[in-house]
Amino acid sequence: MDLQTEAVKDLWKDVDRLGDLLHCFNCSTCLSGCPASYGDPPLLVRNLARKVLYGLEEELFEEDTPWACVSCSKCEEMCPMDVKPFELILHIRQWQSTNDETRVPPSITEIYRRGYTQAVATNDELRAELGLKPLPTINKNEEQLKLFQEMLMKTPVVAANDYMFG
Amino acid sequence: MEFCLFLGCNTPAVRPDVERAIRATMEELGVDLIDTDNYVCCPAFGSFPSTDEESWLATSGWNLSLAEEKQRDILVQCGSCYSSLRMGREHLMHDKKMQKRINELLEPTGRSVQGGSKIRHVTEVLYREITPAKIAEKVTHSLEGLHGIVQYPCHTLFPSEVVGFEDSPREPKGMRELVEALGATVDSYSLERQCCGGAGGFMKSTPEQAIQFAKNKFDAILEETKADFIAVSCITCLMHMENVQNTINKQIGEEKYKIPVFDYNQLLALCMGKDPKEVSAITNMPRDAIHDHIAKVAA
Amino acid sequence: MSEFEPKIVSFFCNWCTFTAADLAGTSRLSYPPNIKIIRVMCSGMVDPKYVLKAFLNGADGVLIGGCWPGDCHYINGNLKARRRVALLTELLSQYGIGPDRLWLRWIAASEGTMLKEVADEMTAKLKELGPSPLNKTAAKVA
Amino acid sequence: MSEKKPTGKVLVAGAGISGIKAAIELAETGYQVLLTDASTQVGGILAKLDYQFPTDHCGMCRMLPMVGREYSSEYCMRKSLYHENIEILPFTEVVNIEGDAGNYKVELKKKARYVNPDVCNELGKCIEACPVEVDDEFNHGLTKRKAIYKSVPHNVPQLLLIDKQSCTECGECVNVCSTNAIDLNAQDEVESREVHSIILASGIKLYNLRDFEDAKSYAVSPDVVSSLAFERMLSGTGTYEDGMIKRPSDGKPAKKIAWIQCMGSRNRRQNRDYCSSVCCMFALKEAVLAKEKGGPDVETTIFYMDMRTFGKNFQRYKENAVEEHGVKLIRCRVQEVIRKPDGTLQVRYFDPLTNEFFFEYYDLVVLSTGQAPFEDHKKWAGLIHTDLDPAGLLTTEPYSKVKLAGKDGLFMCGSLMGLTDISEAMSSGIAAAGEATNFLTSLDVSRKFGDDTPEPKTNDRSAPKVAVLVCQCGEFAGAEGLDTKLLETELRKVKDVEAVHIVESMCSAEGEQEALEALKKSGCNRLLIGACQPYMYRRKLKDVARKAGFNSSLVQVFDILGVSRRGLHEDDKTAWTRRAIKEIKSDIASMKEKPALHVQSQPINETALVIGGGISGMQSALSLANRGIPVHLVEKSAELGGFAGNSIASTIDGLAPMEMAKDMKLRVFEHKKIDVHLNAQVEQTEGTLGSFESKIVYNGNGEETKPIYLHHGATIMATGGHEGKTDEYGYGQADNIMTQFEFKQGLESGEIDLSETENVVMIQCVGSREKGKREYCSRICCMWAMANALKIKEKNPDTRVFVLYRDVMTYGFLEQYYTKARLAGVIFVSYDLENRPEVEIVEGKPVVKFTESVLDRPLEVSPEYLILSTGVDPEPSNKDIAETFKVDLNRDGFFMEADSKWRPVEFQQMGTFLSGVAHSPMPLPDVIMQAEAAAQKTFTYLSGGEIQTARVTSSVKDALCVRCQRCIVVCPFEARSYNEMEHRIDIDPSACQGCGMCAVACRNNAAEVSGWSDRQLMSVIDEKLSDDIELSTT
Amino acid sequence: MSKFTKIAFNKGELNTQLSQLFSDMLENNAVDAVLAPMAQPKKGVMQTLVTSKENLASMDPFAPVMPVNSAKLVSSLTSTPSGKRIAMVLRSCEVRALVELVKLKQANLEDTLLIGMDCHGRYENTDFLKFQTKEGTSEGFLEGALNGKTESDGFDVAGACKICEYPEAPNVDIRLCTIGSGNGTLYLEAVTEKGEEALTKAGTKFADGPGGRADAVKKLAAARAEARDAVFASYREETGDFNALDDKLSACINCYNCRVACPVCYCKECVFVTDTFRHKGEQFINWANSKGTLKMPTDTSFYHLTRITHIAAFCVGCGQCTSACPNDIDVMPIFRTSAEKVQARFEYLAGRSVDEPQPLSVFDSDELMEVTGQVK
Repeated sequence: MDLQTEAVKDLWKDVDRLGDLLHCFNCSTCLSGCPASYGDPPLLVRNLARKVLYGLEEELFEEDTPWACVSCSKCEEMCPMDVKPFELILHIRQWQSTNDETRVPPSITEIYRRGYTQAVATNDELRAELGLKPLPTINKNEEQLKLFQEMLMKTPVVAANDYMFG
Repeated sequence: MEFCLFLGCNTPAVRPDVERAIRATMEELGVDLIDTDNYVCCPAFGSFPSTDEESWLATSGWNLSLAEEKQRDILVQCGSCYSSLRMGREHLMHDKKMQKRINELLEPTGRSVQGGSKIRHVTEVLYREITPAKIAEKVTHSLEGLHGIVQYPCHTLFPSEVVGFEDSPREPKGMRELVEALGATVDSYSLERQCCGGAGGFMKSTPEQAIQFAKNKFDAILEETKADFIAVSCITCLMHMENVQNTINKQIGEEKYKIPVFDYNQLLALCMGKDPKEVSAITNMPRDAIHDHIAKVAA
Repeated sequence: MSEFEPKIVSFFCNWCTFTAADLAGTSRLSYPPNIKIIRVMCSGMVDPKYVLKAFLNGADGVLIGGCWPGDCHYINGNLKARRRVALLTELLSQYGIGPDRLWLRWIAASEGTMLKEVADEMTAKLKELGPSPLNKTAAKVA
Repeated sequence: MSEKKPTGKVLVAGAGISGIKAAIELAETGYQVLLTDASTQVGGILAKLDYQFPTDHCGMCRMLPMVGREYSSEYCMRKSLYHENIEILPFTEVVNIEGDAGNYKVELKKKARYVNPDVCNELGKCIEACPVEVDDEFNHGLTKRKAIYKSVPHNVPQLLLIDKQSCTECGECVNVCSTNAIDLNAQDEVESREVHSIILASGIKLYNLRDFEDAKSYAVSPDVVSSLAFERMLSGTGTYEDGMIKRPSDGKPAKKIAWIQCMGSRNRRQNRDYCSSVCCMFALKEAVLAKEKGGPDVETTIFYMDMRTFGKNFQRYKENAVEEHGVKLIRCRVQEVIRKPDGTLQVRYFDPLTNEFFFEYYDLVVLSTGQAPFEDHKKWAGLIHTDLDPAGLLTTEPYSKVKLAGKDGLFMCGSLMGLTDISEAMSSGIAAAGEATNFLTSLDVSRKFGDDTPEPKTNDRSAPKVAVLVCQCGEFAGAEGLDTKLLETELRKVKDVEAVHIVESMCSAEGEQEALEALKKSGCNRLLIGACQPYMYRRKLKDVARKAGFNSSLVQVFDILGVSRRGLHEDDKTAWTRRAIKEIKSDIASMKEKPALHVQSQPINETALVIGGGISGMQSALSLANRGIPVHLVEKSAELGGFAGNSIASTIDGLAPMEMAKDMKLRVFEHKKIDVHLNAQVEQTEGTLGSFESKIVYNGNGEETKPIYLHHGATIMATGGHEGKTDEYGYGQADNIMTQFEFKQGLESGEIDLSETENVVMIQCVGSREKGKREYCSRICCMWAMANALKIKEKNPDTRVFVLYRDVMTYGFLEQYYTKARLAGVIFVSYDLENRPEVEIVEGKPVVKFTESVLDRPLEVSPEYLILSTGVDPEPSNKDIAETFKVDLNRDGFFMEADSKWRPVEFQQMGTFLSGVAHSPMPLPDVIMQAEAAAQKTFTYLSGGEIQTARVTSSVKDALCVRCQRCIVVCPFEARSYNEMEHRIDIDPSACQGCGMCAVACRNNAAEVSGWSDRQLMSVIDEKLSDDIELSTT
Repeated sequence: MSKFTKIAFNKGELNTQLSQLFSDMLENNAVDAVLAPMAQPKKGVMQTLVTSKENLASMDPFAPVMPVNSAKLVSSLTSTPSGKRIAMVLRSCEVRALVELVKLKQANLEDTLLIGMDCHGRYENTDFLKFQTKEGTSEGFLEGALNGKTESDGFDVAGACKICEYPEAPNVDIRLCTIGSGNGTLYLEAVTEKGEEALTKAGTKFADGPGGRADAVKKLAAARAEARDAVFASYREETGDFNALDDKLSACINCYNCRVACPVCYCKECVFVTDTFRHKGEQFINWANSKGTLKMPTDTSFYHLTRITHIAAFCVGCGQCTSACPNDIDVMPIFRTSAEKVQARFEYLAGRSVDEPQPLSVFDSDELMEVTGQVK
């Protein structure tokens, strides 16, 4: 491929706001202990960093592997250059979500609606059986939930996709 | 000692027996737990942290502000909650601009984030503050005669300079010593420090490989240890390590993998003589053998 | 008659093998007193005459100890020693003094243990072989 | 005149090899040295290494003096060191430094050993008695030791000590000690000394694998070891006596071994953004040795990031390791080492060639541990009251690696500068000694040469009369002592022994007096003195003998303890005594045949000739001239400065060679002691150290000038080098394809404007590190690339810069520039020889096609500039110079030093030295360091006005000599030559090391080494054999 | 390259023809001098140096005698060069010894024209005098030798010659070929350019060489090698033990004649006659003490063994040592057997080539590993 026609020169500035990925010297340490690197296709943080650096916007846009990350932070523990690979993965996800609404994870609408991704505090009966009191969760407090929702609505991705939260 | 208990979502929604266990053991150990009223999602890494920094930190900030209001540190059991809250807090602490912005967003609530509350994992509190020795004193129903293995929550190990309460993330000892304090023998195996593989999108995006990944771990457990149980300290590990055993069994058509998995607080509660029906009730992997053993030893 | 005690004239290079002998001594590694150490500056300094002289005057064996190839303080004296030992072996073998009686060994300064092993091994070997053919003659005459 | 001045005194803190080298150099120059080491022994890390890179051999003793070698120890350096002008204080720490330039007061803390070495008889019964067993740190825990122990197995004297940390104070050792040497209540002692100058040579700590979190499974498997521990596994005194390499866990042979590089180095996360420089070669060496020791079925793999083969002949070593020995190299930094139940170690890695994950299983994993310098630097900064640089290191003067900034009289050398290989440690040690000498020269201090007391006149033609003097100090009194009565009686029976005297204690003043009297009375002319620890006391004993009228060469001091007990297993007084008698008798036999030997003094022409007027040559010349040595500086071109001094305006580390050279040129021209010969070359030379004659021819501008003849005592080759040329990658076919240097010039002159530049591509290693081309790394090209890339990014941050490299050679603290460059957005892409970049010229512009190594796909860039790193070539004139001076060049056309490790700035040919790029390509500070080192070596030889040869040198009996010249062929030191005119063999006594090769090569003893004659040796053989009868009858 | 020219001679004219040849060489300045065996006025044949053609008449190179191995003479003539070109007629063992001396810087081939004659052996000096007395001639000897008969009544060529596997001289410029030439013919072979030039100057026309010579030489060499092996075998059989050597040398009187006669023993003075071996009375007594008895003169075996270490690599087997022994000790096999082993060990052959370095002046770090049997 021809970099001059196909690459966005400063993509990394958009994707990695910390600039840490520039420290990467492709040593591969981030790869070998990563659970998701066992996947197919494997999650190869090193390669993602490289694509960001080259500015391979289209390819990066299509990358699904960042979403396979288990967030264990082992890459971060191991990276000798302090590139913070896990943060990089989150940044790529954010960049994708920001620029592609189909990437926006549906779970955020649930959080918006009820504060959690799970149906927390709907099992009061079971709790009572175990000797637990009902939990003072936000979905039981309309005022706070509203404040929470209003707050989220001021944040960029929620605001940009407000139709999802209607 | 007093903490704001942050339960996250899976524990109260799916495994309230774990919550019961935590409340029971902490009370016994003299730790007061305050409910974090109106807390929200930590947020899970697959949610706001994957969309934009601001919504992530706003959500983190929401939770942190609740604890700060009560001037307590936050006590977490779920590894993801621990990690997300911790990272959220750190980002806010390091990025003053962002902190300012989040506090603007929080303004209508009358709360703010100043960094007053720290995020504590239950293992850390048990290991560092309570100490295994003190725990051993509280044991009335020993696990003596049982072999167990431990699953460290990745999130409590890495990155070590930020989270590390272990002397060495290469050779973590906390969980092991805590389980040993209950009288059990803790076996080692080669993949001990490997992630359970349950968090994030691994299972979703490449289930086949994720199951194989877990299977390797269980094979190592079966081959290299005499494990009667697995002790975890993260709700994701707990659920995943139970579920995946059943999934594998289904795939291979035999009941080969059936090691019961406990949250550490569940084991601790049992050893304190708590009723299994309260603190160890919900599971899809039979635990009777362990419950019976404890009863037998105690008798 | 008491057990045959071979006499082994040993030329040890000052830099390596002699140091190893010292080390063996100070490390309390005892080696047979059959080893009669003569310090030379370099194994390459051992003139074939000395070896012949030793045998002719009653040695049952001759051991030359030098630095490992490459370690020689004098660059390559040990390599020269090796050629000479090869030559001597060819010559002496004809007259019943085989390669078992003339040893060249590389023993570095730190190899006190190896020195002991070599000394033990050579002493044992010579006990097995019996006195040098030259000493048999002497015994006959005496 | 100068007698009243105090002798210059230098503290060398640290007795590793660089410290030792600095100490020896200063001692040879005539200064007093105080050599301390915090550890219990001298030798530093090298005490642990049996096999040293790059020859895989030991040769430590080759750093001992060549001339005047009798003032120094002449035995294995791992045993210990002795030099008349060096006082060695092991187990001593510098705790305070006060004062100023030329007037330092230091406080030294002698740490308590709890065993008094003066009394200890080294029998080691205490060790046997000690019930405590702990890991032995010398063998990295692979073996055990007691609480009372010998810290280094091969040190002599042994100097036992107690590790108070593990000692239970049970007192067992005290009970069994018959000499009362043990004092469990001993205290550290602090003593104050005054010195004129200080050289810091403490080395640095190595990264402790236990301290850091990315230590693989070091903590969980005993089969994961550090590189130094592996070295102990290889060693003869190490862990495995049979030489097999085994798994510490179960003792099974290790057949598959992996090395993991950069442990503790190149790690920004741990604040270690530097390379440890030596680990790559260390690992290669270990892998080769593992193969050699373990046989061809041993598999060795090195996981690395960049294989940093930047030093002289390193690249070739690597190729040999891979091609001849089959060492496998995988460019990948692995993360996980998992110990499987059967003990094997599982490594998962991502193979860059196939872009696939692999699991590989090893028996042993070696972690290549790097340096941890900061603590040491901090400590020294505190002691010398100075600030550290932002990186946390001691600062040096610009261009100097050894002169501490703003601190007159304070220097450093060795690994304190950053881990160094042996060659660099040597150069730096000599250079530090040189700088110290420079400094001392400016003070009102004197130097001390050899012996002041004249040798007594001895008539060695008179019949031998031997006196034997035996010291029976404390330790002989006990049950373990010798039967001195028996000794005396037996020795008196020996023919020609005229006096046998047993002295109570030679160490005491009375003992000394008693000995003196007895010897004076004896009327003997030869003397044997038996004492303990003669390595330490030889000098003193010989002085007593000399006062009593004995010629030094006819006095022999022997280790009475050693000779009596060597190898004996029984603790039997009679056996020991008999052994001692036997050994003494053979010494007597040799002594009787020995002639008196005399030191000859050779006059020296104290002028130096320096060939090459580049920075290296000018530095050497100035350094010598400033110390009063007249110098002829011969430069073949019309101006001084050389390549760097005339063409390089700036370097990445902020140096300005041209500016510096300008100043140097001025100083050179103005110096009264320096004669500059421009447009001049040496056409012919003859002579030996101290007296050379060289013919200089001039070839300036067609004006032929008459040749002149120069007389000089030594020569320094400083011929330098220049940027290599190439015709690869389209060079010459387009204007915008240029070398790094050309691009740099363009940038500096402003000819190159980057404002519109979108892309720049640099290709590294053009025609370098490749068979049949430049088969070496030129060491500076990566730095130039970094510098140029950073400049580009500075001028136009939007320009995309690609650096296509094979291995980034930013060794040491230069790594920071690599990091900087990446941080600036420079993109580094690796390539290998099978898959090199291609350049096509399209419409007069280059198009570069290469494989993106990480993503494994072809990329194409049309850069505005294509910059080629073409390496450094040696000067072609080296060939003629080598011929003229009868010195060798290596295969690459650089000069070949006498010993690649231990004598880096000397030639085998005495009196000839080399420095700078004449040796190999190197950065400017290294050039200057070497130039200083070469100057120091030269100065040491030339400044005394004469050279005192050793007593033991070879000679030729002309009447017997047939001139077959075999002695010339076999002489390893080129000390012999054939004098065509006189038709005879000439000997350079200063070059002769007394090894005796010539004597053996010569059939009829026309060549002989005095003191090692056939007669002596044959008498000893007789003696060794005859005594046996007595022994066997008992 | 090899070019031949043929000299046919009538009975009694061989030496005349050869004298003519050398005379032509001198005359045409092909050489400045000739060193060749020449009949002496009264008796005997000795190497003689001649600078004028008039004095060449008594030339007799094929006389079966070698009073001294001429390598030593060549050494004297050339070690400090005379600047004159000398033709030298030498036997194979002389040339081979010379090659070793060149390497030992004891001789110089620059100004020499080496002429090697096919060698059928030589009689011991005393035998030769008998041979002469009985009016034996070179031609007669040659004729017999070519038919396989070298013995005269009661004596034969020296033992060394019988087992000499080099009837043809190597490393020469010109060869005087008798083997395979047929009776009454002598071929001259120009082996080198130098040889060809000399012969050309002397007016020689080159033609075909003798057919079958190569085979004949090979055959003769093989036969002698076989004889050699038999001698070696029986010697080794006899002397497997040190006592046997002692017995062999029991008559040695330390006269050192063997070493004086030896062409490759090149020392000016043997170490055994230097101070090194001038023992003190005390020493003799000690030895007698420790050994029981001390045979005198001492150091006889020591001397011979040492001599082997000195020359084993260079020994060319000329047998002069045996010839020189006044007590009829046949020392030649002692040296030759050891020499064979030593030279084989170092893959060296004395006299084979001037360019081949002598075994004890070169060495390699990766050789002879079996000596110590140790690997790092």
